[in-house]
Amino acid sequence: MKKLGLFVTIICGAILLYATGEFPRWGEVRSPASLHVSPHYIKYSVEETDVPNIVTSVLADYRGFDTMFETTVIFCAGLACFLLLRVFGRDDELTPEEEKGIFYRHLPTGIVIQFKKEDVEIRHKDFEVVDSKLVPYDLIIKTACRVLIPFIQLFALYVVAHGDFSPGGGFQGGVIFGASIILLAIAFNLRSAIEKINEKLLGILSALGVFIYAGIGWLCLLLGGNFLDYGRLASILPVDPIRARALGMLGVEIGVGIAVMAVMIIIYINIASAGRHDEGL
Amino acid sequence: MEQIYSIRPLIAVLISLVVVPIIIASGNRPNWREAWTFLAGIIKFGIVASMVSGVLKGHIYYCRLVKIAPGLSIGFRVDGLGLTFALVASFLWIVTSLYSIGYMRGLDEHSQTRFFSFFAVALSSTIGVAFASNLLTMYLFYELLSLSTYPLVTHHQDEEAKISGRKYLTYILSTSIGLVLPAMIVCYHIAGTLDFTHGGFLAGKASPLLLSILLLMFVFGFAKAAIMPLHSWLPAAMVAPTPVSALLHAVAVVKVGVFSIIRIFTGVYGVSLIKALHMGTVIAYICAITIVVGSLIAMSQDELKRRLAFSTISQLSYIVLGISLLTPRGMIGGIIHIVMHAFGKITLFFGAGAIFVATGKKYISELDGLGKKMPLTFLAFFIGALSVIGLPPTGGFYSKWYLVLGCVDAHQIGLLIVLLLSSFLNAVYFLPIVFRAFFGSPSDHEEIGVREAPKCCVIPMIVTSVISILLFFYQGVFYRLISIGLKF
Amino acid sequence: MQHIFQEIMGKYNYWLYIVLMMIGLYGMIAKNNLIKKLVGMNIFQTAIILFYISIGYKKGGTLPIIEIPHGHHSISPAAIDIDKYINPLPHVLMLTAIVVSVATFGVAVAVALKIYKEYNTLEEDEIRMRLRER
Amino acid sequence: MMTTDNVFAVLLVVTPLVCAFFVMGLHWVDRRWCYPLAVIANGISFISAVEILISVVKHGTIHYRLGGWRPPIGIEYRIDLLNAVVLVIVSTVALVNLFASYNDISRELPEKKGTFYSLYLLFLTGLLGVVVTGDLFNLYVLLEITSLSAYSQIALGDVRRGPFASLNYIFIGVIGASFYLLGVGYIYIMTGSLNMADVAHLLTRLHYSQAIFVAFIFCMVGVWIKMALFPLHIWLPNAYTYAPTASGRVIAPLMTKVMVYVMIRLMFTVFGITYLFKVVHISQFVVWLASVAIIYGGLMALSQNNLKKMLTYIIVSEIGYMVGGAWLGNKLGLTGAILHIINDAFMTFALFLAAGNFAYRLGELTLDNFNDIFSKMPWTMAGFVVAGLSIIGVPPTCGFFSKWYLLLGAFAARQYFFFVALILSSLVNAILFFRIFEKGLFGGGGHHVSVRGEIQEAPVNMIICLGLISVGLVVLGLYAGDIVNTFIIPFIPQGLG
Repeated sequence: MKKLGLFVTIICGAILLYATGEFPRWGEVRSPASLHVSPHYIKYSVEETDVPNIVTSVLADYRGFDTMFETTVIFCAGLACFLLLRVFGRDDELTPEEEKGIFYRHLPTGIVIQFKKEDVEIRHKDFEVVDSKLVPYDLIIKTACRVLIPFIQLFALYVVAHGDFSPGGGFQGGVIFGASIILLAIAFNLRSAIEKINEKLLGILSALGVFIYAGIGWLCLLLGGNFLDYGRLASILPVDPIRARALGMLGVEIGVGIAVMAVMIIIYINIASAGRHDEGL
Repeated sequence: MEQIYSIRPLIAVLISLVVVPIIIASGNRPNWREAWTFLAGIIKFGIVASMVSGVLKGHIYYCRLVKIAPGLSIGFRVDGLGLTFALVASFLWIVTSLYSIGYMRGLDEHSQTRFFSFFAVALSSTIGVAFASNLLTMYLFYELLSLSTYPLVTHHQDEEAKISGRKYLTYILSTSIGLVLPAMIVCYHIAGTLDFTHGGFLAGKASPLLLSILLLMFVFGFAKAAIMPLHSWLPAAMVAPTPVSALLHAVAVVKVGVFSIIRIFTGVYGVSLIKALHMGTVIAYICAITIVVGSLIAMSQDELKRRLAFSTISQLSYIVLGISLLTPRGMIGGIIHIVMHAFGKITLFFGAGAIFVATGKKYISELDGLGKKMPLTFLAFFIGALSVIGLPPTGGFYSKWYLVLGCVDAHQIGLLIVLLLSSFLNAVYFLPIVFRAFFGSPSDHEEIGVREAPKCCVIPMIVTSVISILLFFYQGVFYRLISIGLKF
Repeated sequence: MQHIFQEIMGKYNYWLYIVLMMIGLYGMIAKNNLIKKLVGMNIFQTAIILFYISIGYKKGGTLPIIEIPHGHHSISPAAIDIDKYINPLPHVLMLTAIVVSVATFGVAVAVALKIYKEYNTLEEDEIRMRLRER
Repeated sequence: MMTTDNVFAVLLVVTPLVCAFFVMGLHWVDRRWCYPLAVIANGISFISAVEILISVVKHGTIHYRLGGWRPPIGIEYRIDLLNAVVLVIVSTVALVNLFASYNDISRELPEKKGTFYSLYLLFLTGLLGVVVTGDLFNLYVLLEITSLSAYSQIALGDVRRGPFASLNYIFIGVIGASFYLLGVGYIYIMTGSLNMADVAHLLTRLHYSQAIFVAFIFCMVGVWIKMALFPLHIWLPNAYTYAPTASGRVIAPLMTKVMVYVMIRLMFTVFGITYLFKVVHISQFVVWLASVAIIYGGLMALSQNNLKKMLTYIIVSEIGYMVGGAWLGNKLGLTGAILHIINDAFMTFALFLAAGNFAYRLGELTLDNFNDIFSKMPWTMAGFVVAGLSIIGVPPTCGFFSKWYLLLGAFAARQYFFFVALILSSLVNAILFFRIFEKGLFGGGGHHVSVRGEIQEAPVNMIICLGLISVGLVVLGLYAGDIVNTFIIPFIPQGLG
């Protein structure tokens, strides 16, 4: 296998390098790539879409259709992780910790207690059963995260909203927001993260996010334009077609943001807990 | 010589297909089932017969179903040759269905419904081959026949049936896919059409070598004609119930093979082209070998049906030999032998089946003295034997006579001798059977109560034997049909 | 020689990325541990992404966000100098490609987890052995 | 200009997409609605596919400019006869399979139904999108959607082998997709465009560029990996064998066919025949490869003892048919290849449907379980026989006619090896299937005594689907001539020998 791999890679590399001879030099201003289609974007982005961030305008408008499917890819990944990993109910085999004894967490303090004797059973609202790995309890990290997370989320919103004028957009914002929740899950524990934003909500959000995108496309269709032709939104928005494009983009960016956020969390919670949705890492 | 558009050929082919679902539906009510079979058979024969007068007037009925590409279509075309074959096949189907009722019920075989349905399918594919207007259609029905006969051959579903069924398919399918299909493709590629035309469509289209190779591919590719060395499926297929052997391996299947070769000769290549290729003699001699060897092997067989099988092999080669003589009388003799041999051989098979039903005996050595108990059966058997040997007053004489004349015309003395020799051999391996039956001393452990087989078995036998006598006197219609078909 | 050297220097980006790609590809084919294969996969895809990005670069170009002069609300196409902004298209394409590779990676890890649950190992040869013996 | 844009072109793809999201949502609200919604979505895309086909036949190529941007700037849908036909095939097969697979899914994945249907719809969306798009990069994205959903569906299959097969598929699939992406990248560097038509126009100047040659090679290899052409097929048998019944039935027939479509599209629309047969001289090589694939697939199929595995190897050899036909470089060959895309999609689908029915009753699909199956499951077996005959290429089933054109093409192109390979594979298939028919007809050793009593015919809906398709095989065969004249001949590019 190794030999074969080496052989294949060398052949491929050789072929690829052989062809670079004809490429324009790096940073060549007059390369075909920068002369054929891209000039149109650079020149007319502002005029046609009123969005100075060309990447955003190309992403969400000129090639918006690609982006819709790109979001779908993400959605698909979340779906797949759920389908593959999620196990409903407790699965039979116990983790070593569980065999050692039974863990209880005291909710107000978050301290985890372990009982060596099996027969002990605490029925009290302040205690919950911890059915898997013991999570090290660290006050500093928790406190730090408690402070950080709101700002992270605020920043995420900014990145989504301001994607037209500065680097950023739905994906980036969504990922940041998702990261904030994941941080919560890591610093505290997965269960409390899931309490904040539960599986059902995530599932619906992920679908909703992409649906916002496709829905705006449909709206344009219904308003008599082509699919994703945001200009048509002008007839229901109090703005001119050009501005309407910008707003349409903002809309889809928000959709993308929601979807990406939800999917990131879905993937994390399913992979981190192997689909059991218990303590997690 | 006018072309008449008519759906009669189509109906003639489809009628027995249409009846299949009804047969299956009425599976649990045997009488209805057989009634349907008869109805279909009679309608089929009626339609086929209704075209005789027209064809005798020189008309040609045609009917194109679908057009696949220029020069490539699925359609039917009724000319003298096809009609001759169709007449025989469709008539014998009626007789055989009567016989098989007697046989299957007499032995109360299992899954008779399947038997009758596939029988019907086999018949439509036979007629399909007879009426095919081009090579593609012929190939289509040829394959359909191979597939639909497989469940019939393996009817008993035991180990022996399994093995012979395997052999049957191996020979038939591998030759048709491996030889005929490529040859057909090449034909279409070089000629741009596959429609049978008098005088053929290949003349001057390719180098003689290629054409000769293609011809051989066709001749051996239609392995149902059982030309040696591709013959050994035929004895194997004799495990089938006797009605199957009777109709399919004396009439339908094998004759389909021969008929396809005839079409190749007359419709694809044309006599003149084959003459030019000097392939006639080659094939004639291959057949001659088959004839002699077949007869010799037949003599050594003790099981009655196997002996019949090998005699079939040699008789089939008579037909091909007749065609490949390429002289008018030879060709007519060959083609008319389809008719004569059909009636003769089916009588023999009916006889064998009747003996089996009545006594359960398969081997010739057991037949001593049975003639007194089952006179009708053996009388019919005798007549059938005469016809196959080719002695007057039976139709077989007529066809052999023409074959001999054909040899003379073609100045093929060697073949002439072969024919005479093999007729003698036929006599040698058929007459002793009858002789044993009538004059042989019954074997010591004497069965009591051996009587004629059920009526359903005897009547068809008598019918066919009578017809093969009548054919000696009234064969004119076939003669005229064939000569119209061959345009002599 | 000189020429070749300049040639390479002029396009060293492509060379680097192709080499990187091949490293990833080799990892995918030759490694025995499934996770290592996954890492190889990521390297491979990332290298392709870098390759694309480097297509878009222009000497002296800045990132493709049009600077609208202060006071104005918009800017006329004529006033925009194409060479000033790098080619945005590869960036867009690669945003998609990144997402795709992330998604693929996610699914792959999920599948790997399933495999681990079943066999308690991620060494390919061991898994194949288990499969053979059953 | 707006008026020419045909709404169905976008409905086709977007309906299943949007419904996928709804199904996902409904999974959390009320699962009973998931299945009907999926069926409706699939039905709508089927109808629009048919509409598109009709209007393409009537008025020629359809354009749809997404976002209303003109082609090189925005993404464009460009639908000519070839896509239209493939679209109809894809949506039909998916729809029928959806009807057939109700029982399987409720049995195999009870509490994940909704999400599964959502995934199924995404798979459908991906396939349709791949076929319909006229943009090289958009094709890549949709290809990835298709693959992702395929990977995860396969991983849901056989607990022991499914995930492993799926992971191998992921690795190889990613390599394939990345090769294609690289190829596109090279094209982009040299031309600066991603729109197929535009690229095709620009390439005419660049015929003799090494970079374009490399791009061509990488696109082709990528596609071949995805479609599992002979040396690159390793992933296919396991992946398709251990997929869940419901998914395998649709992935196996469609994935490969769609990839073959992509290959033909790239070859004849993007690079053009002059480039294929005048400039680069690899057609000879590819045809040989295809012939080897045909024979290899057949032989491997012979050596299998599991029905599904056998079928997957048959697919490998069928791919050889289509690739070889496309690369023969003459009208007949290409006609045969395209006709075979249509026929083979339905043939393999019928076979897998039958296999699904067997699996539903027999469980294990080892060939010994087929003893005396004719009497147990007559209808399923009847359908299976028709499909088998069609694969063998017995007239009047459709398999015969595509093989006919391929053979003609091979002979016309003097590719005798390919010719022989085709004939041989017919013989091998004959052996393959009659082996099973024989087992079915004869009791045999009776290894399956324990269950034999309980086996009965598969559920009605599965039977109906199978019957529908197997009748369709004969109908397709009888109308092969019309299909060729209406749908295929007009597509064949001019100047092809």
